[in-house]
Amino acid sequence: MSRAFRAEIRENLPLNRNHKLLTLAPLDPMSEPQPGQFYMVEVHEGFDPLLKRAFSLFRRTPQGMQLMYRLQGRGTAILGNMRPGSVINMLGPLGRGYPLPAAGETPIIIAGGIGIASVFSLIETVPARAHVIYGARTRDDLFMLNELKEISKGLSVCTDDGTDGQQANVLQMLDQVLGAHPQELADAVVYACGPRPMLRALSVMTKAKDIKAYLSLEEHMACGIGACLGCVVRAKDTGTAAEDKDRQGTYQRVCKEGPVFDADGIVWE
Amino acid sequence: MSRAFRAEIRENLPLNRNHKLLTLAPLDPMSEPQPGQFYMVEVHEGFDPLLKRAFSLFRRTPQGMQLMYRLQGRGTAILGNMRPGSVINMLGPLGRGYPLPAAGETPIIIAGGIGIASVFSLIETVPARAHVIYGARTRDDLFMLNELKEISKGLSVCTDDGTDGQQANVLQMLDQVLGAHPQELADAVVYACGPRPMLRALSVMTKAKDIKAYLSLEEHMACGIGACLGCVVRAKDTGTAAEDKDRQGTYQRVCKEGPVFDADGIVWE
Amino acid sequence: MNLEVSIGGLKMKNPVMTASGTFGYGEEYEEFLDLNLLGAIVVKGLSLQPKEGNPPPRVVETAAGMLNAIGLQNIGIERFVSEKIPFLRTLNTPVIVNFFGDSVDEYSEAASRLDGVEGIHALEMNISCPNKQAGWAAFGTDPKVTCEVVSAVRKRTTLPLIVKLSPNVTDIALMARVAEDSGADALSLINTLTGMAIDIRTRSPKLANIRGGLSGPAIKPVAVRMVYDVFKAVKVPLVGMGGIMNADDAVEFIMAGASAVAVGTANFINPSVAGEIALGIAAFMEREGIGDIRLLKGAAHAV
Amino acid sequence: MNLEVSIGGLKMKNPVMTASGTFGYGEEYEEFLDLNLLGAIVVKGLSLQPKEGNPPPRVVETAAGMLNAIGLQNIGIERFVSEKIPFLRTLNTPVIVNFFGDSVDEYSEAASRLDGVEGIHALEMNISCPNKQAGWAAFGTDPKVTCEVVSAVRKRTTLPLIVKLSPNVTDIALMARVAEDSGADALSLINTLTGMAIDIRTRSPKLANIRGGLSGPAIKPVAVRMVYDVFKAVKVPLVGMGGIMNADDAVEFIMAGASAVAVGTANFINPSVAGEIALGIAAFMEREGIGDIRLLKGAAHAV
Ligand SMILES: Cc1cc2nc3c(=O)[nH]c(=O)nc-3n(C[C@H](O)[C@H](O)[C@H](O)COP(=O)(O)OP(=O)(O)OC[C@H]3O[C@@H](n4cnc5c(N)ncnc54)[C@H](O)[C@@H]3O)c2cc1C
Ligand SMILES: Cc1cc2nc3c(=O)[nH]c(=O)nc-3n(C[C@H](O)[C@H](O)[C@H](O)COP(=O)(O)OP(=O)(O)OC[C@H]3O[C@@H](n4cnc5c(N)ncnc54)[C@H](O)[C@@H]3O)c2cc1C
Ligand SMILES: Cc1cc2nc3c(=O)[nH]c(=O)nc-3n(C[C@H](O)[C@H](O)[C@H](O)COP(=O)(O)O)c2cc1C
Ligand SMILES: Cc1cc2nc3c(=O)[nH]c(=O)nc-3n(C[C@H](O)[C@H](O)[C@H](O)COP(=O)(O)O)c2cc1C
Ligand code: FES
Ligand code: FES
Repeated sequence: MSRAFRAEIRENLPLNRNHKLLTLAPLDPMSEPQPGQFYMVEVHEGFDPLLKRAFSLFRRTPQGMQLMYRLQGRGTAILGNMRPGSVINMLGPLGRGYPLPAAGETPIIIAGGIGIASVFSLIETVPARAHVIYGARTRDDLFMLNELKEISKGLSVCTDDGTDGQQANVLQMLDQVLGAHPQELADAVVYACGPRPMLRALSVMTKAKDIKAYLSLEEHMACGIGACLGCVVRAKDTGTAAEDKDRQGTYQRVCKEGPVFDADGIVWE
Repeated sequence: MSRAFRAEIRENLPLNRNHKLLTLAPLDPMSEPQPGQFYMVEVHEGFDPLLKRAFSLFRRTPQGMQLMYRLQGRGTAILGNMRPGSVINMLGPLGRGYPLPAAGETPIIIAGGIGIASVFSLIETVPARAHVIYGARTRDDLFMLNELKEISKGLSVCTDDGTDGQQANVLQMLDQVLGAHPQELADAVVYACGPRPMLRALSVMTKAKDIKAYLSLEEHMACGIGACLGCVVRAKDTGTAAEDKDRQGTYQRVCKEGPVFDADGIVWE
Repeated sequence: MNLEVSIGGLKMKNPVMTASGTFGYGEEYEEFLDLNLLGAIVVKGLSLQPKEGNPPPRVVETAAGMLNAIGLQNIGIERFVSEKIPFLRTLNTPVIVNFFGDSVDEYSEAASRLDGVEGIHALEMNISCPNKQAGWAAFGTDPKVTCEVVSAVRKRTTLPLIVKLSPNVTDIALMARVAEDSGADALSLINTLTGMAIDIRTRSPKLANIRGGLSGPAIKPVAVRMVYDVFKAVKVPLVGMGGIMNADDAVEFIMAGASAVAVGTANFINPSVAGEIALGIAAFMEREGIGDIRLLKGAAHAV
Repeated sequence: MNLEVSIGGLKMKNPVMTASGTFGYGEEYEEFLDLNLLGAIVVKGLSLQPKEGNPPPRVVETAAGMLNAIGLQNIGIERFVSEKIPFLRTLNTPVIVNFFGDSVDEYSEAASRLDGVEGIHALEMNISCPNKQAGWAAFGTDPKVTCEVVSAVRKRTTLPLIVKLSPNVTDIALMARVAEDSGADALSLINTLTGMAIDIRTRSPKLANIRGGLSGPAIKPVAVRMVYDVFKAVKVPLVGMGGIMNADDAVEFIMAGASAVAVGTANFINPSVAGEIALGIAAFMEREGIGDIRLLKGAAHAV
């Protein structure tokens, strides 16, 4: 089955001034996605904008699937104006999602801002097992809090401006969570999606504490299917460890070997 | 008052499989248009398609104005998909419209196909005075026949396939009209808009019969306001007749000196 | 906040000019914007004698761009001076006359004819046009010819002389240095890329002239790159252009190294845009807390 | 209806190839189209040794186009032969290997290493890459260097040799003649136009490599013009590319003079497109009642 398919927009719901939730019904057979995988979505009528845009699977619904997106630039502005009934070309599910936690492991799942779009379905996959840490600039940028509470073991919320949860960042929250549950520390697995500085700091912290961590990265993409070599990050791939002289890593494709990488292998440049 | 304005789409009504009628309400002050003038209409979201498209004023309505258009290529396809409530950027009214017939003159107004969009408001301007000749490929491509009957002195319809009116072309119809009303021949003024071969043949015929004729021409346009020199046709402009050696004409801008030209002055290349 | 720039001796209240051939003789745009908002007006390219230009079709839309083969139609210097200058002199915006010839002599004569006309503040020399004496290859593609024609013109005018480079060359930095060494006070770039389009139904070129010049957003990356490369190569100020559609694009050219920018094809899409861009650059500086536009010039070279 | 074409001795069932660097090693697209629909598969450019390529960001979207600065990342000829050829040999579509080097010697050795590998049907030589020995100017921008490197490669391979021209030159017809005279069996054009983009918030180039190659619909008019000009200048068959998005675009290149076409950036927008274009060309010929694709070749020159 080809991962190229068309989908019809069912709903394009505003969540706040610059976030929307898109509900899509595939018109062609579609492969089952894994948490952390993503789609490439066409956003043009003419040839400008030209490239498809990458969006994580937010969640699977009985009718199809949902993407949650932030109005960022030209492509998402066009997507934001699309109405139910419109048909768009998509590719996916693409990339490698989050490796699921083993039976004895305790997932700590961290979302910064729109990063929630990537981890939500992972949280759903391990119901009532995950410690969820969710940070955003401000209260208005936090979505689905009720749902998150229901499906997680514990939800810790923080905002930069203190308008909801604690006035803290997700790293401070992670410290708290780990402090509050020391017995789980040994078996903790961190999963995270969010801005690059947050992920980078998380990788330093988890390495220092020797905690396994999987991070979902972003890079500009052209093809989304591993053909253009446009979306690389320097990381160590278990598959090519032999070439990995001096722990320098090699260029791995975010769209193929990623978007989820073992934090330990990422070489931040 | 600048001729740049925004207009809101009120209705975008399908007329048949490939023709639509667009009703627009200007959101900015708009100059009063003359029959035969046209507008430049923006049809993009990104930069592709890039250029505005030219459409004649079809008719003025109490709420605003109407354009009648044929689905031709990429720009009109995008326009065709626009919905009421959308706001588009426009320029106009542009160019020189039809010089109105003098009191004693008999207007013979000829439309080939979508050319009706250009002459309809002219017919309205001389109610019950014009002999209207309206030709199209087939019955389905004839629009507003009832309205035309009401506002003209006489309506002669022809189609290439004989599905409505006579199976004839507009030149043959003009011959008939002139034959049927010989007394008016001397004071006849022909106005026409339609495909280039039709206009060219009309110019030959009216010249041979020494009948005054005004033809509305089309050329590809970039600016619509006389700045780019992209839309020229070779013609004699009364204003620059001095330079007009050997009756060769000079390049005149369809968007500025036209779109309506004296048939006698056009040099068909 | 200081938006003033100086281009080879010409002072402008802000860096926004119009690109030759896209703004007529200025008057066409009067109803769409306050022409005094502009840093300078560059008029349609002029030659000694009026030129009729190419047969139609002359313009073709392409993806995010357009091809034009106007063929340098213009009313000639005499009519320009008598018919167009009087209006332009009512503005307090400097006027830059773009000109060309089909031989070195014609260039020189045109320059000397334009020199000293009141109401003309600078000259922009278009060297992308064909050289009659050299088998119609463009003046701006052979360093020797460029040197010859620019030097000849330099001798005949005391006005600030901007040489407008052709992008259809292997080494734009080399051509820029040649123009600078030959006496240019400033350089403008880029002119259009040579292109064409074919109508597959009629199986023939869409432009009557077969080839035309590609302009618009499609070419912006090429233009920005050339401004960036030329900025490293010469000392004279640069006027950047090619696909500028809004203030952000203009700022991009300035960061690449342009002292001023010219708005071209965008005038066709939105005839008020040149004024909006002048205001937009000021708004950008306001937002970013930049007091002087010159602080942005070449900023992308810092890294 | 005959769609078969021959490119410098390589027979193809139809004129549609993939453009190097946009189709991976072929296998990436297997799920999206029937690879046997294609006239030929051109793989990502290879060098003797694996190459790591440039740091990210490597791609930037531009108006109707994109810039890439992949930096020729590839797995090297050895791994290609051992890991990728086995899959490609299961197809009944010929495989063209695009290759490059950073010196004349590297080019020659790469060519000789590729010569005679079963499953490789032709070579495409990318001369748009920088020459270590000549201050990193591209091999394809100086006629002397082009002659030297193509002649050297010609001696080391008996496979059909396609030389891929750089568009960043003053006179593409001249470069084409040089490549032909140096032994090319066919020419492909165009490679990407050099461009760049600047992020005005960070005031720095968007690509880590600063400059990149512009591709996509934006460049089609330049590409069609170059194919048209080169068709007049040489006798060898041409492979046209640059912004082909659909069958109409492909036909446009054929009418300009291309014997075959390559689909590049379009593969990223629609990964099934190359097959659709092959079918679309046949549908066009059907509609227009053309029995042999060769009748369309250069049709736009008739006028
Ligand atoms: C694997 C992956 C998953 C993603 N999931 C989501 C999601 O679920 N929800 C969401 O809101 N966003 C997500 N993003 C980011 C999203 O792709 C960008 O916000 C979007 O491409 C912006 O497009 P634009 O045209 O609005 O912005 P513009 O800035 O106009 O885009 C210009 C170009 O830059 C690219 N670009 C811009 N920002 C990014 C970015 N952060 N990452 C990659 N490319 C970018 C665009 O794709 C486009 O090619 C994801 C990105 C990746 C790589
Ligand atoms: C003064 C004037 C008045 C017009 N009035 C009407 C009208 O009332 N109703 C109507 O349906 N059509 C009218 N046309 C024709 C209309 O402009 C074209 O059908 C339209 O531009 C096609 O755009 P497209 O993107 O759908 O086609 P495409 O073929 O994709 O357009 C490609 C390019 O060619 C140009 N183009 C294509 N056909 C024409 C044409 N016939 N004339 C000028 N440029 C063209 C487009 O503007 C665009 O720049 C008029 C044209 C002119 C010059
Ligand atoms: C219709 C048209 C006419 C032009 N005429 C001239 C001209 O007479 N002289 C000149 O130097 N450049 C001329 N140009 C080139 C522009 O001044 C400018 O260099 C080019 O279009 C790139 O800028 P843009 O992409 O913003 O349009 C013309 C461009 C267009 C589109
Ligand atoms: C991401 C990317 C990578 C490319 N890599 C190569 C390459 O390795 N070798 C080469 O000769 N051309 C390479 N090219 C150029 C293309 O093969 C082609 O010549 C160019 O993109 C123009 O065609 P298009 O507009 O259809 O993409 C690459 C282009 C892109 C976009
Ligand atoms: S986006 Fe093309 S390889 Fe990842
Ligand atoms: S369209 Fe620009 S002068 Fe007429």
